[in-house]
Amino acid sequence: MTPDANIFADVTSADGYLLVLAVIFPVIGILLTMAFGGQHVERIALGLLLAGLAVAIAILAAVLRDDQSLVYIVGNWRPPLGIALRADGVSAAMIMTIAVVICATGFYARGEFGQPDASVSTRGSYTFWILLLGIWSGLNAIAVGADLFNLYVALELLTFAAVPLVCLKGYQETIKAALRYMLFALVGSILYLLGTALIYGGYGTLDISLLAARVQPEPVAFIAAALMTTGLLAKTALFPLHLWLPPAHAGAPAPGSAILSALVVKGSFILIVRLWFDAMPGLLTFATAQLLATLGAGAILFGSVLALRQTRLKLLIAYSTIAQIGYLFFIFPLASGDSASTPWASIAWTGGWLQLFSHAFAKAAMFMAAGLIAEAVGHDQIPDLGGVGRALPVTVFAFGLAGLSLMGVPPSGGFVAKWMLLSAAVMEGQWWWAVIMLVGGLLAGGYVFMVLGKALSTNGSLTLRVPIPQHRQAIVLAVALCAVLLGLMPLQPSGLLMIGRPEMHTNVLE
Amino acid sequence: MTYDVLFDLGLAGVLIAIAAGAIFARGSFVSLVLFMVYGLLLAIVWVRLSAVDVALTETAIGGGVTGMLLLGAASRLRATKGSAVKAGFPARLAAGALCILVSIALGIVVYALPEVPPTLAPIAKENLASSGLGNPVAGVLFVYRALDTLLEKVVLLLALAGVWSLAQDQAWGGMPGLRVYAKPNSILVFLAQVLPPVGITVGIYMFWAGANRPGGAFQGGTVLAAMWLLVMMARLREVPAIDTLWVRQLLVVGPAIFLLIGLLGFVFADSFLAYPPDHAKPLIVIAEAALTLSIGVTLALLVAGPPERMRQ
Amino acid sequence: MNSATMFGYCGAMLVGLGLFGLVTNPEILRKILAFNVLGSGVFLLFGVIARRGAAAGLGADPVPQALVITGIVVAFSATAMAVALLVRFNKETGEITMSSDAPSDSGRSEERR
Amino acid sequence: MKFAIDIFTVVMVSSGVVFFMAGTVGLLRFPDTLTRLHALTKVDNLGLGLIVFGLLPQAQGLLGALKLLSIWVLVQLSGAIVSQLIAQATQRSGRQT
Amino acid sequence: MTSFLFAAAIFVLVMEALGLVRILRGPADADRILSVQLIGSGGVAVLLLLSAATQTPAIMDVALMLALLATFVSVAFLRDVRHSDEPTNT
Repeated sequence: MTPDANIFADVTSADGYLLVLAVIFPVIGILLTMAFGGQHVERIALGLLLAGLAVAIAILAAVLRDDQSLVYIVGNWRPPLGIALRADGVSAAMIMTIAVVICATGFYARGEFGQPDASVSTRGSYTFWILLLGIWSGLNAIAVGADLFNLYVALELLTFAAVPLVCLKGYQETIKAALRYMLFALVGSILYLLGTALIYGGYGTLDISLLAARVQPEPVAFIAAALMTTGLLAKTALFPLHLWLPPAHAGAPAPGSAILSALVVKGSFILIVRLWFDAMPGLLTFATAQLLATLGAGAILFGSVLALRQTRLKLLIAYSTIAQIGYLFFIFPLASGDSASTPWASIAWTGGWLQLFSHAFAKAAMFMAAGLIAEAVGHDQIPDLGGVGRALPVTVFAFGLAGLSLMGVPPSGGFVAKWMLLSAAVMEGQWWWAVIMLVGGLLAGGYVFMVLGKALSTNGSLTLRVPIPQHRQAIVLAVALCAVLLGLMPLQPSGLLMIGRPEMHTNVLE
Repeated sequence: MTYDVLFDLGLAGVLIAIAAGAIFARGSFVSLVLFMVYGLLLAIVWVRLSAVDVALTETAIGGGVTGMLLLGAASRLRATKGSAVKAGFPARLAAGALCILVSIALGIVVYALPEVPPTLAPIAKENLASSGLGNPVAGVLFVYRALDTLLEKVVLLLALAGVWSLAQDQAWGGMPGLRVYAKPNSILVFLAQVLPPVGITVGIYMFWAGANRPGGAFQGGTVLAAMWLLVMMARLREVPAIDTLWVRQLLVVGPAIFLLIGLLGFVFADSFLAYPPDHAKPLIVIAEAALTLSIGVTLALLVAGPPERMRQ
Repeated sequence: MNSATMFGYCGAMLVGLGLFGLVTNPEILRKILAFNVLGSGVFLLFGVIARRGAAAGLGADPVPQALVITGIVVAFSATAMAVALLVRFNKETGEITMSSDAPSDSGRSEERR
Repeated sequence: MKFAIDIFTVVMVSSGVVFFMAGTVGLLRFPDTLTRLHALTKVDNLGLGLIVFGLLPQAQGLLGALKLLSIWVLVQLSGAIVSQLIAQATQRSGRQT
Repeated sequence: MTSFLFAAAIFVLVMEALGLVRILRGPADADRILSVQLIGSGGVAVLLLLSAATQTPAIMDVALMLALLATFVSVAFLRDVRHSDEPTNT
């Protein structure tokens, strides 16, 4: 046995089985739907949605109660031979976010993919629900994965469910968008897998915490990390590998767009963080971190400026996703390196994750709002949206609330997140990132108000083609409120997000 | 230099040449033909790397079914709009430089791999007895890393759902558009009658042998898929509509049984995907048998493509 | 240099070749084919690592072998999905390449329902 | 005995390999598709046949020998298919070279 | 004996490499398919020789699989050549 095998004496936690359930529940849904055809698909999916939400709550409760990571050793085969599942505080928060967004989208999607006639299977509803469950399973597997190859399979689960979602409408542009997405995703996954191969060759294990003890700063590790990061960046659509995102996210049906933009791109981001912070903690050099953040800065400026130039609402939101992803990458220079031992690193860490969660809620709300608007007025051309605010007040209000979070205006999760990142940047002497964040906030304000200004203007004569039921608008509002509620977090390192990372836990601000 | 090293050297050279040919060839057909040959030689490389299990998989999937899939696609594509515009020379040069850089970096890694290679072979072998299996690769797939295998089956099903989702709405639930012969000629019908019994025997043998020797559910399932496709192409059997009940159930039976056995592990072996010590081997064999069927049906339907016409 | 290391260099070259084809060839079918070459290079590196890990009477480390088998199946599913997308794309547009222009925002797809 | 068997294998495999060479040369040098096809048939039938025959004594057990033979039969079958295909294709495209 | 079998395998491999020329030169698709058939048979031969040379009976299964799948793929060719019987010189 290797000497370090006992450092992380992993044993299955009492509630560890919850992690298996989080991954397996959606799988059960997929199998049932496949076996019994499309007639029951909606009922099966909705039932599992609620079950999955309960599992997510249980995981969060267990992690908070125990104040330590949940671990599950699958099949009682401990790493390096077997596979472990682990949920630290970040994973638990992630699983909870995923569950809330997926459930909200699921109930929202009943309007589009529900089955009024329960005796026929239709293409749209059948595939939508299967893909939704597939994405959920993949995301949960990524959140709890602790083995690089297991994470690869999870990533593929996510991709294979996400790509068809893009072209569910079957229009020519959406097929093209899906094909482009697929090609990017193919390269992304295979580069990740290549890195995995090299890591196994160098260190003989793929378990993240075993790797943390074994990885040395040497060519094998650097080259593997570079390849994996490049591949994952392509999947995360970080500038300049973002080309596939706008048409894909704008072309999907509204609930699909919500899931893709809010959650799916984050899946590969989580892997990048796991790689640099957990598997190879010693390898993140100053230059690498600066490079990642520079790309993030590019994404913020480029995405925001392009968002300002869009005339279609869904494309605007999609470009805003590119920009908002950029913020996430400030976590690399601000929570690592020389400053890793300072309290500001914990602040940046918390801020980065809060940005991820609040953007997930905000963006899901925005795409769902855009979907309702498009359904009601028959298009999503921004110049022709005058007066929609009076016709759909709740929806437009939800859109505005979500917009607050993107701009970073209080009270919103986006504000807290960006404030934390900003102050960490200033306090660590990396003020240039603070400047970018301020500019990005202003630009976000520009495109959000561009939409709101038009929607609230009174000089439009707008007739709704279809009435939008109140309960669908309520779902959108509820999701937007989640983004706002995150803003009630104290401006401190979050205890939850520090669970499972002892090196940061000690540094909580007094 | 001994003969075996000489052989390996020649093999690697030919392999690179074929790959380069497939990438750089002008015509798509030449490229596809070279790709088939490439898969074939790759199988020999795997044999030389003492990875017979992988060689079997590569032969079945890499050479066989993937080739089939690409050929089918090539014959359905029609270019009605302008021909391909190649990237400009500077762009190609930059891409070439980048790719060479990647190759060199990988070469460095290969050169710098640890003197004493890390390996899990000893502990994989040591623990194999508890499962009753004799093939260590099957041990990794179904015992140590069974979760990967289970999720990968779900990936296959999702891919199929994705392929199906590309159907036109009016063809939903109908028959996949596998291209069949308008008028099957005698030799094809003859082949479709003679080959499947052989193929099915081989497929079952692969799965059965897999417990103790190279082989297993993947390899067996792929052979079954190939045989089924052959029968459908010769029109001895119709392509089934995708909402046919037996098709749906065959697709799911493998993953479902595997998952069920996994869940039983919670009760009888105190862990998900753990097997009770005395019943490990029969349980694994049952799971593999069901998976062989499901993989066969899934792969064949993936090749057959999205539904295109309703049942007559 | 032993055989395993030599196949390692071979895999490294295959990765470069596949990547080049994937990036530069405008035809989508050829891109998919190049992806398969790239994938085989990656798998080959796994194979080399497995071969180097021969121990305990086994000709190769079984763990990477199993990973490759899983990987081959996943790569096949990816190919199948990409091919299905390509065939549909071709049916809709009559094109076999994808122009690299930035996505247009002219499509008022929402109006078409 | 072992020696005699080895001699047998060497002779048979060598002759098989010679047929492989003849077939390849034919494939490269013959002027049109049909004659090339003819050369190829030699490889499938005799080249592989002789190699299989030569390896039979080296096979382990009855199952091994049976496998060897069925492999040969299978290759014959695919050879026949290809021949059929070539014949049809060349007929239709007007016996081009 | 082992050396002889490896030498024979090398020889067949060289023949296969030569057969590649026909794939590149064509001129008709039919010629290319002939070449694939040659290389397929050669591959089977090489595997059988390797199986005997390294005393690994399992390699024979690979050859069996190859022979089976080669037949299957040749049918795929048959299907497609029927639809494109003009020679493609490129």
